[in-house]
Amino acid sequence: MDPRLHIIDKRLQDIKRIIAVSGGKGGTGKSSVASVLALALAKEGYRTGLLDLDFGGPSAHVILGVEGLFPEEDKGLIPPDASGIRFMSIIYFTGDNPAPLRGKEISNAIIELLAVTLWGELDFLIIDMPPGMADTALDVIRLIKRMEFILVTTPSKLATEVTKRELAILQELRLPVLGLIENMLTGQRAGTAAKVAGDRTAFLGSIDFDSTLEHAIGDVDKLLQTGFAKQLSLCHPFK
Amino acid sequence: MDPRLHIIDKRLQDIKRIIAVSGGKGGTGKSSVASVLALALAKEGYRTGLLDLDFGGPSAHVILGVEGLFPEEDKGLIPPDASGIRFMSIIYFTGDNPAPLRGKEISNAIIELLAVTLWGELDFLIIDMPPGMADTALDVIRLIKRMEFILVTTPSKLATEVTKRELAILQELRLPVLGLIENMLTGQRAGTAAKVAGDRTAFLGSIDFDSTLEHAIGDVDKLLQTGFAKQLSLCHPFK
Amino acid sequence: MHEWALAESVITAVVDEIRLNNIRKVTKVDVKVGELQQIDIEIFRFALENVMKAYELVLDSDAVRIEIEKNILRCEVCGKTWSFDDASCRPGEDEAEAIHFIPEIAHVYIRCPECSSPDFEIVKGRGVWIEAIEGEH
Amino acid sequence: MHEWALAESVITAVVDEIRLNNIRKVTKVDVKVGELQQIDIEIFRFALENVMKAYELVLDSDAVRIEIEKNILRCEVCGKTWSFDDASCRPGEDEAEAIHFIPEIAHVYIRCPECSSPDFEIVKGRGVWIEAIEGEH
Ligand SMILES: Nc1ncnc2c1ncn2[C@@H]1O[C@H](COP(=O)(O)OP(=O)(O)O)[C@@H](O)[C@H]1O
Ligand SMILES: Nc1ncnc2c1ncn2[C@@H]1O[C@H](COP(=O)(O)OP(=O)(O)O)[C@@H](O)[C@H]1O
Ligand SMILES: [Mg+2]
Ligand SMILES: [Mg+2]
Ligand SMILES: [Mg+2]
Ligand SMILES: [Mg+2]
Ligand code: NI
Ligand code: NI
Ligand SMILES: [Zn+2]
Ligand SMILES: [Zn+2]
Repeated sequence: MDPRLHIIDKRLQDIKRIIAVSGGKGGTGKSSVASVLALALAKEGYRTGLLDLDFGGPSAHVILGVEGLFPEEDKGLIPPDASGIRFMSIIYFTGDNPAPLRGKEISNAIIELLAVTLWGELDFLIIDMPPGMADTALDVIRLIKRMEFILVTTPSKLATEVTKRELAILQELRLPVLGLIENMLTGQRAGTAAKVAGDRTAFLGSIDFDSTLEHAIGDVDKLLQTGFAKQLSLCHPFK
Repeated sequence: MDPRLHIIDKRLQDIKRIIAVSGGKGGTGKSSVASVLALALAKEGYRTGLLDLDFGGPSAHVILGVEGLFPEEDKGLIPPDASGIRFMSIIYFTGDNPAPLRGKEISNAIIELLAVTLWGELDFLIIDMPPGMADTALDVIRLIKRMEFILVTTPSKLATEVTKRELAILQELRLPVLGLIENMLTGQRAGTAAKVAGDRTAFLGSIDFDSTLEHAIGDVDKLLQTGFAKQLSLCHPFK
Repeated sequence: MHEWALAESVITAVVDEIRLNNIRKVTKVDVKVGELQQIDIEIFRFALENVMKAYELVLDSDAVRIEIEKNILRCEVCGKTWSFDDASCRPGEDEAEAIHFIPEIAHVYIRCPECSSPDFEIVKGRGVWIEAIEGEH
Repeated sequence: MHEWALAESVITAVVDEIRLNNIRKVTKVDVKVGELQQIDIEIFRFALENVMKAYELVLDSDAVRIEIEKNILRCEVCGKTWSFDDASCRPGEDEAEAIHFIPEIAHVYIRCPECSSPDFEIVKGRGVWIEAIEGEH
C-alpha cells in the first residue's frame, strides 16, 4: 500500500482553487500563461502557488527568473517564495541536468511532491502542465479531485487539432474546463480558437503575438508590463 | 520473453539512415521540419519513410494533409504512400479520438509498431519525436541502434534551455547528433542557437518565422513552395 | 495477416535463444496469445509453421504450444478489475480491428465499467508473448 | 525533517484502514523504507510516534515494524541489475540529498555501471511503503 496516496487530499485541503494550465500541444504558451497568471494573482493579493509539473521541459523557473532558491525542510517541504508566489519545481532537485524519466517515474515523483509539499493556505494553486495526455495529466486527474482546467492553444491548425482531442477527453470525464485561451495571434486564422471552443467551452479571449515577451523572460517586473500580461489580465477567468 | 524485441532489427535492416527530429521543447517546429524534410527527400528521389511517434500530439498527418489512408495488411503492416512518403502514424488506429496513454503503454505501442511495420528498402526513415526525454525518446534510443538526431529549437531562452539538456544527455550517451536547426527566427535573439551548438554540435542554420506556412498546412505542393521549405533545404544535413 | 509479422518475431526469438544457449533440440516453446489483441489462432499457427520453414527451423509439431491468455484490465482510478470481453463494454468492429493492430488502442475505445476512466492497466492478456523456451543441449 | 511528512502519510493510511475495515485494535503495521531514499530511521521512528499522538492513534509500541529494504536497480537497455550503494556509482552529497527528497532523481545522477544508461527501473527499495496492516475486529 502506498501511504503517500492517503495524505495528498490533506496537503491540498487549504487551497481554494486548483487550476491546471494545459492544452495538449507543446509550445502554445502554457508555461507563460501559468507563470504570468500566478504573478498577476499574487500581485492582486491572492495567496498563490505555482507548481511546474512539466518535468520534461521545466520552464516556469526561467520565466520567473528563479535562482538560488530551495524549499525549506520542516515537517515537509515548504515551497520558497518567488516574487510573491509559492513556487515548486523539479529543478530544485535536478539543477540544470537533464531528467530522463519514464512515465512510471514521473508518476512516482508527482506523488512524492504532492505528499510532502506543504502549501499552507492558498487562494490559487496554478499547475503548469506538460503537453499531452500521458502520465502527468492522468495523474493530476486521478490524484487531485478538485482540479479545474484552462486550455491554451494557438490559432494554428496543428495546435487546435490537438486541443480538440484534449478538450474531448476532459469533457468526457466531466472535468471542469474553465475555458480556452487563444495565444500568439498574428492575424492569421483569427477566430479558429473561438470555433474550437464553440458551445463546448467558454472562449476566454485572445493574446496577440508579443515580440516584447522574450526580453521580459526572467524579469517579473518587465513581464507584468508586457502586452502579453495586459491581454492575459483581460481574458483569465479570475478577474 | 517479448518476442517483438527480437524482430525490430530485421524490420529496419534495409533502411540506410534513421533520423529522429527531436529537441526537448514542444512547439519548436519538429513536426514541420520532419514532415517537410521527408517531403523534400522524397521529391529528390530518395526512398523515404516518416514515422510520427508523437502519440500525445500527432501532427505530421495534418501537415501532409493525409486523409483516408490505412496500412495494407500483408505479412505485416505496409505503410501507405502519402505524397511519395511511406507514412506511419498512430492516427490510423485512433482516428480523431484522444489517446490517453501512459508511458508504459506508449512503449508497448512503439514496440508493436516497430515489430509489425514493413518499411522495405528506404534511404531515409525520418522520425517525428514528441517533446521531452521520457518513454518515447528512451525507447528509440534503446530499440533503434543506428539512430541519428537532428535537434530543432527556437531562439527563445525557454526553448534553448530545454534543448541544452537534451543535447547533454544525447552526447553523454555518445549518440550521433547531426546538429541543431534554429527555427522561427524573428530577429530576436539571433545567434543564440548557434551559441547553444557551440563546439558541442554542428549549427545547421536558421529558418525564419514564415507567416505563409500556416496556409500551406495540409497542402504538400504549397508546403514545398514556402520560405520555410526553401530555408530548410539549405540547412538540412542531406544536401 | 499481420499475424505473420508476429509469428516471425516468435521464430526469431526462438532462433536467437538457440544460438545464445547452444540449444541442440528445442523441446518446448510456450506461446501466450493475449485475448485483447484477438489474434486468429488458426492463422497464427499457420503463419508460425510457414515462418519456421522459411527460417529452416525444425521443431516437433507438438513442441509449440499456443495458449490464449484471458485479459485482465485494472482501473488506475477506482481499482476495478474487469475483462474487455464483458459484453457491457465491448468495442465495435473497427475499434476491435485497431486494437488488433495495437492493443494499447484499448485506451482510446474502452472505458472502466465502474468509473468510465480510460486510465487502466492491461494487467494480463495483451498480445503475443513467449512464456518459456526449453531445449536439450 | 521531511521524514515527518512521510510518517504522516503512513499514519493517515493506517487511520484510513482502521475506518475502512472497522479495525478495533491494530496489531501489526509493516513499513518498508527503501534504501534509495536514505531515510534516517531514528528520525522516522520519532516522527511516527509524534504523528501518532497528534492523530490520537494508540498502537502497541512493538506493533509498528520498520524495515529497510535493499534497493535493486535494473537497466532497461542492457538488463544489468545493481544497487546504488555499490561504491562504484554512489552519487555525491548534494545529489544524494536530491534523491532523498524525490528518489526518481536517481535517473539524473546515477548511471548503469555496465552501459552508462540513465534508463533503469527502480525494482525495489525506492521509498516509504506499507507492506501490511493487520488488526482485530
Ligand atoms: N503571446 C506570445 N507572444 C510571443 N511569444 C510567446 C507568446 N506566448 C508564448 N510565447 C513564446 O512561445 C514559446 C512557448 O511558450 P511556453 O509558455 O513555453 O509554451 P508551453 O509551456 O506551452 O510549451 C516561448 O518561447 C514563449 O516565450
Ligand atoms: N518557421 C516557422 N514559421 C512560422 N510558423 C512555424 C514555423 N515552424 C513551425 N511553425 C508553426 O509552429 C507551430 C509548432 O510547429 P510544430 O512543427 O508542430 O512543432 P513541434 O512538432 O515541435 O511541436 C505550428 O503551428 C507550426 O505551423
Ligand atoms: Mg511549458
Ligand atoms: Mg514549465
Ligand atoms: Mg510535433
Ligand atoms: Mg507529430
Ligand atoms: Ni492481423
Ligand atoms: Ni528529509
Ligand atoms: Zn475505474
Ligand atoms: Zn545498462
